[in-house]
Amino acid sequence: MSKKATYEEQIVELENIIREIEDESISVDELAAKVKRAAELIRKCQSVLQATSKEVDDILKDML
Amino acid sequence: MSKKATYEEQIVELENIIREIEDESISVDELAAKVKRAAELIRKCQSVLQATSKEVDDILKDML
Amino acid sequence: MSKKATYEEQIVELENIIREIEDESISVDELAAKVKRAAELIRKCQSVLQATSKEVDDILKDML
Amino acid sequence: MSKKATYEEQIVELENIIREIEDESISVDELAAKVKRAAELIRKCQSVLQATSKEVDDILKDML
Amino acid sequence: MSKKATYEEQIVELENIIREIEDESISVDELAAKVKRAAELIRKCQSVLQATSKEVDDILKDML
Amino acid sequence: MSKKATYEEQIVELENIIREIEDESISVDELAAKVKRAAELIRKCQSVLQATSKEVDDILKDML
Amino acid sequence: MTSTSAAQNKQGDGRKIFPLSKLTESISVQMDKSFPGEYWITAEVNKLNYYPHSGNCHPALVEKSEGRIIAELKAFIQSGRYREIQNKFTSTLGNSLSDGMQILFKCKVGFHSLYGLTLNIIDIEPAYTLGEMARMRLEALKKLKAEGILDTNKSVHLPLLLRRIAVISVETSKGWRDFNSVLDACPFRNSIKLTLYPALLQGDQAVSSILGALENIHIDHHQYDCVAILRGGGGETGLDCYDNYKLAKAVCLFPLPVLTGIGHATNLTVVEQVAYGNLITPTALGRFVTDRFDAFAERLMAATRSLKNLSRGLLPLQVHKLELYKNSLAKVGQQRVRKSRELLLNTSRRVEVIVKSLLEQTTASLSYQLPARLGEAYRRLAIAQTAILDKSANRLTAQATAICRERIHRLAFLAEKVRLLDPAHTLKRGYSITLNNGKPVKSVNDLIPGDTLETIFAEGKTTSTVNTIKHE
Repeated sequence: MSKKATYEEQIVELENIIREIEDESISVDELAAKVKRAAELIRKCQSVLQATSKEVDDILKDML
Repeated sequence: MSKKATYEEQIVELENIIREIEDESISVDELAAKVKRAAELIRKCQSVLQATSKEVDDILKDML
Repeated sequence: MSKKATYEEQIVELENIIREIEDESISVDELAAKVKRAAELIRKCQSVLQATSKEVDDILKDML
Repeated sequence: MSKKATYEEQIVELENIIREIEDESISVDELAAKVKRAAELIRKCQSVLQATSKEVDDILKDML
Repeated sequence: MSKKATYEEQIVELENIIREIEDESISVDELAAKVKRAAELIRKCQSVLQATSKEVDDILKDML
Repeated sequence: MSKKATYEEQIVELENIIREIEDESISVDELAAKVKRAAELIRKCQSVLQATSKEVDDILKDML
Repeated sequence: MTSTSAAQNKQGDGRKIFPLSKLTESISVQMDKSFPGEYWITAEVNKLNYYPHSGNCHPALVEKSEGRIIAELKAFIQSGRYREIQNKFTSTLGNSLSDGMQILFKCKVGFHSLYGLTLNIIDIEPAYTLGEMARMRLEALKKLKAEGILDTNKSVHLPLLLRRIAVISVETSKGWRDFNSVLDACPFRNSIKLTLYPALLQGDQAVSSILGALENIHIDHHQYDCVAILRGGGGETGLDCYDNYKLAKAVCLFPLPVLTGIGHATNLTVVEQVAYGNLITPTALGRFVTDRFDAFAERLMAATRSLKNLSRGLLPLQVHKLELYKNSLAKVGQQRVRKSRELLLNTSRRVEVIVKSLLEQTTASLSYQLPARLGEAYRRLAIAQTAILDKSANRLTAQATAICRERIHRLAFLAEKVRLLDPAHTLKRGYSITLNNGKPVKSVNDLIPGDTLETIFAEGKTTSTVNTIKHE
């Protein structure tokens, strides 16, 4: 977790970006980069979530 | 009982995990681990129950 | 009576165990032990009954 | 003769024992002893009924 | 950003031009050039916005 | 601009001529010449202005 | 003594001397004088003194006060009269005249030379005696009650089994036979021991006879369960002895329960009332004894039966109960395991449900909510920026157009000004310019006559000379 940002950290970053855009405290110049970053974060989180989902499903399948 | 957690202790732990998940006080990062633990606890409890069931049945069979 | 539990005491203990199991005031951990104890009490009571039965029969036989 | 005859007390004792057995107010633990006592009382009372005049005299002599 | 003027810089330049024009401190000789520049800046900013918009839309489209 | 006088310089010259004429500090001999020069300046400025106006209109038309 | 006695003699010393007969005669005369008629007298028959041989009766009469004899007199009842009186008594009282009776009698008092004072009873009123007997019976009961012993014998313990019975009876009596025949039919006859204390059970001697028997029994009373007084075949007469206070008191105070079977009387006698039990007849008394044996035997048999049935019944009941315990133990044990299993299964289902729900929710948040928020935020920002740009464009357009317009206008103004200043314009309206030495003439004072003036017209020039100068 030291090396790789956790899901939660990424969600926090994502939330911050969205809030900045919402507050219009971001310049248009940075905007594209930020949006790109947000997209990247979302993708990363999705993949983490998918992995977790799969893992959980496997565990649950074994369990029942 | 010092070494091995009892059925009741395991049920309590299991309930706590469920409550955490319900409260969403568990992060996605921890989720898989928690679910794994829950599954493990359920499995353990099941095996305790099976053993108990068998023991009880044997006792009752002997008795009748 | 100090050393050996009487039939009546054993019946009371037996009833208590059955009630405890019914009430779920007994944990799964204790269940097998309690059932074992109950079975033992029933066996003991049966043997007391048999002995008493034999004794009573002998007395009545003598009486006629 | 204000004092009751032994057999009178004995038949009352006998009937009390029987009532106790009837009422199930006698425990299994006591049963054999009670039945034994009842049998003894019956024997004694029967002997009073069947005794010859002479025996009656003897019994009475013993009693006084 | 060293090479290419940023959106924000362009907005500043645009504002300056408009203010100059509004102050009537501009000569007829320069007017056409300034207007041309301002129009160019507006176009550029619009295209930055459009580009970013497209980018965001693409990202969102990808994501959904 | 070194070769060709700017619109603004021509306007200044024109205004100076007008002021000289109005001051009557000009001889009748010169007058005709001055008037002639003024007319010439006016013509030049008009053409510059027309060109500029057209250019600006074109730019704005393009822009909107 | 009257001097009219026929048998009197005179002595020399003056003493009068009479023969005995003279005296008795004289007494007789005096008696007849003093007691001329017949009198009704009450007294108690202390002793009847009936002489069967002669049939005469010489009752000794007394009067008592607080138990002491205060008057005593012998009377005489002639045999024929005695028979009449007895008949009346028997029919009225059910009892013959006998010792101890209170009687009301009609008599003649006389004096007989041979027998002395004579009380000749002519009649006796049985109704009075009957009343007296009832009164005495009541008195006896009252007395016993006052002494607090009326129910004493009733409170003595009567054993269940009357195995040793002291019988007061007569061996040859029907009562004794009846009693024995009832007992002989009893299967427990061997257990019953009878001891006969013979006594007279009716008549004058009965009270003392029965009291004597009771005394004898009393000596050995520890050997007996009860006393039975049996009288049978004696008819309805002679029962007044049982009203006797002394006998009744003895019965009351007797340490053994006294049972009576003395036959049927019109009224219950005192003894019957105070005895432990009155069975009326000897047969009934015998049945009373045997019934108690039967009852005891029945109780014992019932107890034996119950003991066998119950003792054998109780244990199978317990065995059955244990069987039930066994079943319920099996039931609750398995039920408990089943329930725990269900609970665990539910728990695992719950885990699945909430985990999936959490993941779905998170996925939704990540895939829809956050991107939507991002898009929305961006759109809002873009719209704001576009608005700024639009505003700038508008401002630019407005201002640039305005500047152009203003410059065109200003140039037009300057052009007009130049046109107006152009002399050609003035000349066309009829004005002309006068020049002196090439310079416009602005004042008449600048001219002197002889100057050559050049006049410029719109269409050409002329030259002229100044002739005169006139000042205004």
